[in-house]
Amino acid sequence: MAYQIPNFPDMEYVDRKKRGLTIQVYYREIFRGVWITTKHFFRNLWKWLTFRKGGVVILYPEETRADMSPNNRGRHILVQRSNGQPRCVACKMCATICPAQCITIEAEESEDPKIQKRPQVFEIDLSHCIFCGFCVEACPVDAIRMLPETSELVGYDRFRMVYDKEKLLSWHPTVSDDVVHGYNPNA
Amino acid sequence: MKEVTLTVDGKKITVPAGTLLIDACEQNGIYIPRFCYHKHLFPSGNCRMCLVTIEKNPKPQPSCMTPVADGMVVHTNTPEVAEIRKAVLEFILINHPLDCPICDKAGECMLQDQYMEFSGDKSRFNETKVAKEKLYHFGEKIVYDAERCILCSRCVRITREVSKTNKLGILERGDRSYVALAHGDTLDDDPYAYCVTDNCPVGALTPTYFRFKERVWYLHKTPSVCAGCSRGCNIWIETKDNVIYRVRPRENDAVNKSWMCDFGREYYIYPPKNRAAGVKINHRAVDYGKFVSEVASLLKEHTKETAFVLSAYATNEELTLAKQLTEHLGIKGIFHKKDRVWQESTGEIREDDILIKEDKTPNMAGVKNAFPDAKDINDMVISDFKYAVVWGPGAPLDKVSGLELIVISAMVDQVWDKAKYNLAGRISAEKHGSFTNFEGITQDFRRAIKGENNYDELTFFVDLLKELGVKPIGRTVQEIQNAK
Amino acid sequence: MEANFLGINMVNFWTYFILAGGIFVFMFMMGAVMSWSERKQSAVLQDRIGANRASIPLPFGKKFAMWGFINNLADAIKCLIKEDFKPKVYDKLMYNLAIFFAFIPAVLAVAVIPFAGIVKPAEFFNVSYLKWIPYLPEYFAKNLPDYSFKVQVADLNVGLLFIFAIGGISVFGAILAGWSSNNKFSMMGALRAASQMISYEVSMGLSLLGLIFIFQTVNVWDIVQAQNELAWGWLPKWGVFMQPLAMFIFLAAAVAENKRMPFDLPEAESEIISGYFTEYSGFKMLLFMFAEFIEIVFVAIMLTTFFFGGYTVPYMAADGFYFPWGTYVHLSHATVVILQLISFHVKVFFFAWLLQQARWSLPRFRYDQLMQLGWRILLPLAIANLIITVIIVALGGL
Amino acid sequence: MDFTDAEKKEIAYLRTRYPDPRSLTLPLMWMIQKREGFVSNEAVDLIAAELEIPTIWVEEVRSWYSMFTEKKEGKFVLEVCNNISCAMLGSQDVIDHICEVLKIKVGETTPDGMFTLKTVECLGSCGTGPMMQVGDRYYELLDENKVEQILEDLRNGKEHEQKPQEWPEYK
Repeated sequence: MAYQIPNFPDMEYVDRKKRGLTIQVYYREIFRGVWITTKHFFRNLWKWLTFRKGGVVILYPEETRADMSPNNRGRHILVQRSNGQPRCVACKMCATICPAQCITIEAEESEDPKIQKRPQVFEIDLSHCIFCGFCVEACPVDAIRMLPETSELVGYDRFRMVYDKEKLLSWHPTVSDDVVHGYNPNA
Repeated sequence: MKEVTLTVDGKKITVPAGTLLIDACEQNGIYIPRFCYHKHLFPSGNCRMCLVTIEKNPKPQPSCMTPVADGMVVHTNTPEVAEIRKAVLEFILINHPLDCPICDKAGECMLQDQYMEFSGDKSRFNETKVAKEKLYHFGEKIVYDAERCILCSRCVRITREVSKTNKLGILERGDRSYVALAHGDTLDDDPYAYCVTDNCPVGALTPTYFRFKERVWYLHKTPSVCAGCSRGCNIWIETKDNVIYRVRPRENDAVNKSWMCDFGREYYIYPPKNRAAGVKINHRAVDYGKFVSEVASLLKEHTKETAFVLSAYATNEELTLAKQLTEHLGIKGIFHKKDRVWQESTGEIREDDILIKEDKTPNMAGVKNAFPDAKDINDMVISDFKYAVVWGPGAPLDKVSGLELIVISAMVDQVWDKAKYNLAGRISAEKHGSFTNFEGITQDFRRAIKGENNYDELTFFVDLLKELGVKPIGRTVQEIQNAK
Repeated sequence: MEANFLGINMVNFWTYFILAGGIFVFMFMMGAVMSWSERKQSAVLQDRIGANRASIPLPFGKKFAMWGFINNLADAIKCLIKEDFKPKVYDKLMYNLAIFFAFIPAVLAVAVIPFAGIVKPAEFFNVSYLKWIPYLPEYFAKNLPDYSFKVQVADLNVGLLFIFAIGGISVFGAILAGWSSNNKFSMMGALRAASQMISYEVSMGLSLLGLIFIFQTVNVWDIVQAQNELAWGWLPKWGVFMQPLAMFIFLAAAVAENKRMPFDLPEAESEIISGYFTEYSGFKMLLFMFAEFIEIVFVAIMLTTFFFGGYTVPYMAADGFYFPWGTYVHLSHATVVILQLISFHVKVFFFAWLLQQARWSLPRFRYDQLMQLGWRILLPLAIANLIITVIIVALGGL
Repeated sequence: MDFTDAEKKEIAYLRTRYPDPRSLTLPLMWMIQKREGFVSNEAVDLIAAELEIPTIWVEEVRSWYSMFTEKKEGKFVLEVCNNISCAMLGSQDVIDHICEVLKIKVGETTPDGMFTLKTVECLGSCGTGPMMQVGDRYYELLDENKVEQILEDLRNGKEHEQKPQEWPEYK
């Protein structure tokens, strides 16, 4: 039962339904709640007792998810030029779009005047990363990609979760198409 | 002055005769896109972006070259004009490389902005772009990228009209043209060289101090006033994470138009090594509150024997409080000094008829306004005094050497080392306030970066006055300005 | 063995020494079991697996994990060796004293609870299936043929009041812990704990008053004995049948007294971190947690003792079953005692399980709801229940 | 380097003809170009000093006009038209062939200083393309053999025989 307040057309009062004694003493609802969990308890217990698995969760290191999509993307890599240098031109588009602000780039002048700009420092703090993939989308030169590895991204310290340029360049593609050509601004 | 009335987009506007159409429109709220036209430069009319249609004119006219005429009927937002702008942008972008990601101008690029606003079309150009020199050093200060250059000639006109060094020119012709210096020349000895990078509409000219350092959209702009000389150029200090990345002139027709000198910029960009830090008594760090109470009691006891040496780096608000302090205590020996003088060895310009003034301090006029009776420190008779409050750097050592010194300064110098009481002050980028330039124009500025391990002189004077039991005129810049 | 030593009956001394020690160890074991079941039971009812990692390595690549029970051991070791963080400024005496105030009442109150009926050792060992025990049968048959004792540490005449008196102390634990920690969250938790425990103690006491009227005693042993009698010839006079409403009131109040879900406002994690023991760490925090688990068991024991006949088995007397339809089944003394012990433990385990089940099923009350329930529902109901009981008892019923 | 006395006289006379000394840039540059064959940076400095104008203004003029050259060129400057008519008639083949014969690229000079190859825009001889200009003379209707012959003749100082124009017959 709601009614308008005369001077405030946007506001309305709502009269909550009065709770009767059965609700107020809580016992009925408590037993209903406990009944649901108890059903689960005995069902799962019976499964355990008959040497089956009584939980829907997985035993992580021994089991991994069977329903992990092949499209899943986790760890970042920097794509290399054929000379092993990163393809990245340190434009900071990824750092700009990153909603978690986990990418740190410092640029420097490249020896090759055609490339001009290259990253001196390229760090991704994977403990901040939310794996949204915006950096991959934002990259104008396809320099950053994500591999379908997620489950192994663990570290004992926070600073070990910061992946630097060397670590990000550790991916060595076997398909020659993936070793990409230099960025040609005139193309 | 004679005034003319004309119609722009159905709106009747009245401007002085002789005004350029592009200015007349901008003054009345109609922005006409442009690349080569600059308010403070002679129009050149080569980019064609500002073409508008004028009735009874067979062809569209460049509004930057057309003076207004009575009864002119101008259209700036017809489909025809939109088509012209699209076509001009398409032509400019034929050879302009699409390397916005690595271009330092991206984010504040006129070409980028106007392409997004007026065209947005896909390029129809399938051929190879003309490749030119990508890295061409105009000396140590500036790097030129010929590919990005759209040959608006703004930089050429700046060297010809503003700095009058005539260093830049456009060589070759057609699609091979590029901006260049005369053989064997550099822009390093041009004191206004960085102005060409500010006013380059694209990323062709970039200053080496800012090249690849930071993207412009991360920078936070603070309006400030240059403290390099008594001209008081209006500037933007652009910072990120408490670091000054770039300094650019702020437009002010009365003071500096759109320009500033390179020394002013370097004054902010390369932080001085001899910055003072901390609060000390007898060269030992002490608590700030203890310092204030000790200085207050010392001044109270030795009022007659104390010389008060003012700083020409002080803001007007600090000087107001200093005046209140000296009047309250009755200090008679008040002196002003030149905190910084021209030093030939650094290659600094002594004075020119463009912007740079001989007085290298920002607020000498303010000091003289606040303390009309103050004498020059060189006229000081040492034997009259036992104590001296020395505010700011650059006091002559022989004048203060025998005294017990209280030094409030942002810079370490010999006087600082000799002092018994030291308080590290702030430079103008680290505080709010106002300066009065040599023409008597008072200009406010805002704090751009936080001072670390140093103390605002304004707060120090407020605390000192409170310690002496006086209600200060105001505790903030705003309060003091309102109280005046 | 001398029967007397310095005027002390040494037989009694050793009996009660062993009994008290056994019950003490029993409570501690139950605490461990509860902290295990807290993990494992919640996991099973939430379709999870629960603790199963901590293990003792065995030869041939096997691991001894005991369905997560080793986790308790790992927890204890970890809590013992980890750093003991303390607040920078705190009341050292009260801070340390608070642990004992929280921990001791839970263990102490069990002293008046009977775990089984009267045991006559001489007769007890005189059964065929206990013949294998060496020495003891001969010893008791020869030296103490008439000796008997109650499986109860202290048979106090005011047992019920003792429980309330001891239970009242536990509020000091929370208050002192919260106050001495010098922490806003701890203080909040302590204040919540104090007001909650005192509010619910009223209802708890009133709910048991009905039983006192019916059984005409505050002696716990007598209350349990009285519950083994039959009403109308067939119904055991269990508290739950005599005072069904009081049972529910007592259950709610006892859980609130225990500061457990759904009444765990004093340590509501999302609001006040960990309540009054926020600033405790290491083994001190472990003791707080342990006290809480032991209190669960104690609540279960109280429910069993006052409302579900304690150790008694329906229709079973000291020499066998007397069913209402006239059948008599003879049982030896040892069997009776063992059945009583089993009966007690089954009931306690069931209620402990039920309390855990409720803890993992129910959401937390809001604080105003908590107070409303305590003062405006449970208290009037308890009083009404008491008045009706008094009238019925006065009219000669039951 | 300096102007000769005769040139100085000439300059004094030219100054009277132009009110703005900047206008003398072209005549002075011609003077140098005629004498030296190219306008070096040194010459640019000389002109700028003589006229008291910034050096870059003189340099702009030098780079604008393709007749002025910065470096010393060969004795014969082969200016091959590369505009649309000639290009459609095969001027690129001619240029490639010259490059092959002389072993130079466009814009370069042979090591013996005889030939410089340049490409230029339309010289107004579109009907008889591909064509090139050497000095003041046009060589038209070029093909690979003819180019070789011309280069041989030029190297030997022999006047190349230009055959009478043979217009294709139209029906």
